[in-house]
Amino acid sequence: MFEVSDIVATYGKIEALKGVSLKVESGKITCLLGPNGAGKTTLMMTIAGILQPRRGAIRLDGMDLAGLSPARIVSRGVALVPENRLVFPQMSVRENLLAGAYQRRDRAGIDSDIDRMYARFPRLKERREQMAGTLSGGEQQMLAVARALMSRPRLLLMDEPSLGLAPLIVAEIFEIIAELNRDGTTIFLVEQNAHMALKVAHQFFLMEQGRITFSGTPGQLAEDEVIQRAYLGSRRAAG
Amino acid sequence: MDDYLVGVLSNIGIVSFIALSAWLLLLTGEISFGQQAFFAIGAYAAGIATALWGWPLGAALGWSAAIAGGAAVLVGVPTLRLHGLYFAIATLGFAEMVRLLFEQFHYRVMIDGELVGPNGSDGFRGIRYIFENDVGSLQFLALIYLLLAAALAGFMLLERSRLGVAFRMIGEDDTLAALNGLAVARLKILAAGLAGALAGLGGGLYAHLTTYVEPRVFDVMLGVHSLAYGLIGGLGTALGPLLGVVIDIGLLESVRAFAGYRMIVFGGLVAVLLIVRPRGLLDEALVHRIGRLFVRAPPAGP
Amino acid sequence: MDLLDLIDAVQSVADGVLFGATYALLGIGFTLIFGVMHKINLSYAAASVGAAYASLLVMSVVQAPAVLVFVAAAVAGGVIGGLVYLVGFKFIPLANPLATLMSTVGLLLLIDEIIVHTTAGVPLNYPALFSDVIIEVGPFGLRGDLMFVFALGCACMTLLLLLLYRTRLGLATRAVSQQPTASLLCGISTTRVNVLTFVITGVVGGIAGAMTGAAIGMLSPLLSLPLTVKGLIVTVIGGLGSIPGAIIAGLIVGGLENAFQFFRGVSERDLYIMLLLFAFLVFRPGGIFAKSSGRD
Amino acid sequence: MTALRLAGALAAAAACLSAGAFAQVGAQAPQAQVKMRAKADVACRPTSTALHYDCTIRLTNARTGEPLGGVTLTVGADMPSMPMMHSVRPVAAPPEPESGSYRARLALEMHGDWALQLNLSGPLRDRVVAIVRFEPGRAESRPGG
Repeated sequence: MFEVSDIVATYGKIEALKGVSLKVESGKITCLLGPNGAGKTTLMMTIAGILQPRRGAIRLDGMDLAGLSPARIVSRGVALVPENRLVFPQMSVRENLLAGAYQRRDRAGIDSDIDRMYARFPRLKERREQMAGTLSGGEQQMLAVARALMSRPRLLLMDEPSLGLAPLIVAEIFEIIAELNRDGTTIFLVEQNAHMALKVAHQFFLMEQGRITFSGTPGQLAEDEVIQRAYLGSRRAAG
Repeated sequence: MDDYLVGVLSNIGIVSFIALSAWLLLLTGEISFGQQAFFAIGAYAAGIATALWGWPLGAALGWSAAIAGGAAVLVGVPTLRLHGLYFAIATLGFAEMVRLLFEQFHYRVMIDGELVGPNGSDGFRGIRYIFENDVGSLQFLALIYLLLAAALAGFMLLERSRLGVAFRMIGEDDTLAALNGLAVARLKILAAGLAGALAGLGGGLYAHLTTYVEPRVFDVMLGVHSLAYGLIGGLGTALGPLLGVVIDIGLLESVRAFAGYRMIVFGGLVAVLLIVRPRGLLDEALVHRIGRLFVRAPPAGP
Repeated sequence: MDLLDLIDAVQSVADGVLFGATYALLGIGFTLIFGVMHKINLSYAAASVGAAYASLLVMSVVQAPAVLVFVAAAVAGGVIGGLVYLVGFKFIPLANPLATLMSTVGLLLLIDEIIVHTTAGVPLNYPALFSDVIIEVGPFGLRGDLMFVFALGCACMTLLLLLLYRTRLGLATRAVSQQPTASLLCGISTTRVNVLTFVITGVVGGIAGAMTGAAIGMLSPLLSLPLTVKGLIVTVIGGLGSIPGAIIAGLIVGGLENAFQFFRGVSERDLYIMLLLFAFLVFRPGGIFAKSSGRD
Repeated sequence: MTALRLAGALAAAAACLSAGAFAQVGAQAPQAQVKMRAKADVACRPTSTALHYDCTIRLTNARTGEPLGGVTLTVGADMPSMPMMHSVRPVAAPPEPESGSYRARLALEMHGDWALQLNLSGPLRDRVVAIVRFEPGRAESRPGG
């Protein structure tokens, strides 16, 4: 089980996360919803170790991850598919996948994993020697997911996988997410597209202004209400 | 006053001009490794004017500032669109071009039974205006600091003016400045011209102080130093580059303990100081704080 | 121009291209550091000359065959490269573009001055290899020392390219240069890649310094500034961050330098090189391989 | 826009030379100053200490060629090829028995070309610059512009 408790993170003097606590059940898809500027990406970057938390604990199956370097966190089994994908544009698809497996040393295992990725994402196989920068947005998103999977994560973090993609591609991406989850990967997802997210998620959290303001399962709150709060934030007096 | 002290003070004053020149461009966000070119143009122009044409010093200095400023404007046009590193290297390339041109520049006139004038790489000796016209070394020192004070006063006014704000805005983000309706291109060329004129004026003074110039004096090292002064001293105020000059020439060169090893100390200082204060000793934040100090409690004394 | 002049001209340009291998190596060094850190290390050429000096020091203590001078220079270059990273980059806020530029200028002054003070500025002889060999090719003679320098340069470039495109470290280096945040997310330590880049470019620079010494037969502290300028020219003409560009530009600048020297004399030579640089910056700032002649 | 840039680049190149061009037009015989002017011959030789040189300076009246005695002379030096980096603090050059001859001992920081600044004061105030190349074991004066 993955657990974040009372994380505080700051950008300069601005508190972006004001004590966030949440739990992600193993083998489930958990979704984090919230308006722009709520601190969702900050939370993802903090979990991945790119940003250092001021205080608080991040635990994966009992191991404390807070304060570790990104490389250590990857080797502990957490991988992040970053916002805007961030593929290596001047490297081939295959090299991107190899970079994803940078922490691993088992040559044979890496090769068989690359084949597994090609099987799961046939379009990447077609383009394996092509520079990643020349791929379409959807293909780049698949590559980013495949790259993250190359480290064999126990927890896959995804930051806005549907951002800037055509609706058809978004549907395909969410299918892949559901599929990955059926194969046993725990997924923690940040989404703007609340409608799609609620369809696949087992559990969701609402985040507003650096705080978790609601947690529950889809259906527990009316979708309208969720969408309203995810896009606009609630105008509540106290959380 | 001791001759040596006068010499050191004169040097500090003159080098301050080229340091200010590099600093003015830093203000608009550009790093120039080439201000020595305008210093050189000014030095040669002023030297030729007094030694070969018999002009009075004042006219020669004005001429040196004008021609260096003009040259800077002309270089400013093609390099206008270059930024950061590209601009820095372009200025470096231009300055080396100027230096190499001076190595080819022969213009000798028979004066008083002797050939005088720039003689390519052998240099240009005999810029003896201050000796022929009995300008004392103290008088010349006073002239240097008078001009420097005028330049500084100009900078103080600039800091308070819309133009100064515009320069700093361009330095922060020129796209944003353009969106705010600033004529970025024209302002940048203005800054380049002013910086060139300042360096040229310094060069004119330099030629008359040393009586001798040669192309090698104006190589990249001079430009690098002038840039370093602004960065050590700080980008917050025009006094920053002066502080840098005083630290290098005044402190390191004049203190016997560093004699000979001054450059090692200076090089190390430049490298290490930037760790602690990336925008120099007198950076914007410090200047702001000092400024507030004065506003809140006006000084009782002078 | 009669035939003899033509032969001399071609000979001169060929010598220049051979010597251009040193410029190409320096250009690669500048470009690699720019690639991973997006910073220019202005102390690079000075460090290379410093490494060549250090190799002389080693050779004066240990009696060893002259070839080892290159090994010593390479090792010294690597060590100096690591030190330069530590002093000039590690602790400097990278968000400020001026800061690292100036810190490397400080290091340039520092290295130069240390050389001046240990040698009193006297040029020192540097061992040249195969200087007595001349290979006759038709009317042309290829100087053995320059051939050796060129061959060594090519070997270095090949090794570097293999390192970059065939190894795990090379993969990491390219990843960091293209997308630093994603590299971190892949578990690549950018700090480690940065340090190693400085060490490797330092090794390359040390070899380039030794090659310069071997080709001109001596070392002088007055070399570091012209080499810095030449290295920057090659980097810019080749297109910042482009390794093939740096190689081609290095050879071109070497050849042109000798061509200008042949036709216009040694005193005007650099003037045209500077003009070339200036023209490139104004009209084609992306370098020879840039897709369009667009600016910025 | 390209044409504009080309014009700018050409104009910049022209500006570098404009000082010279203007000079050709404006050059005419300047008014002769009837002030005394000094001329110096400098001869330096190495001492037993490395980088220390003994220099003998012979000052003459540039017009008459007579030796110039009785002036107070100091000698400073800096290095044109390393601007801002190396300079030697001026030292006094006391007169020798021979009229017009002065001697100074220079402690340099490195070998190479140095520009010696001879500062004359007393009856005649003047500054003469001499370029001397200092090498290990020898030193020679070089002609200048």
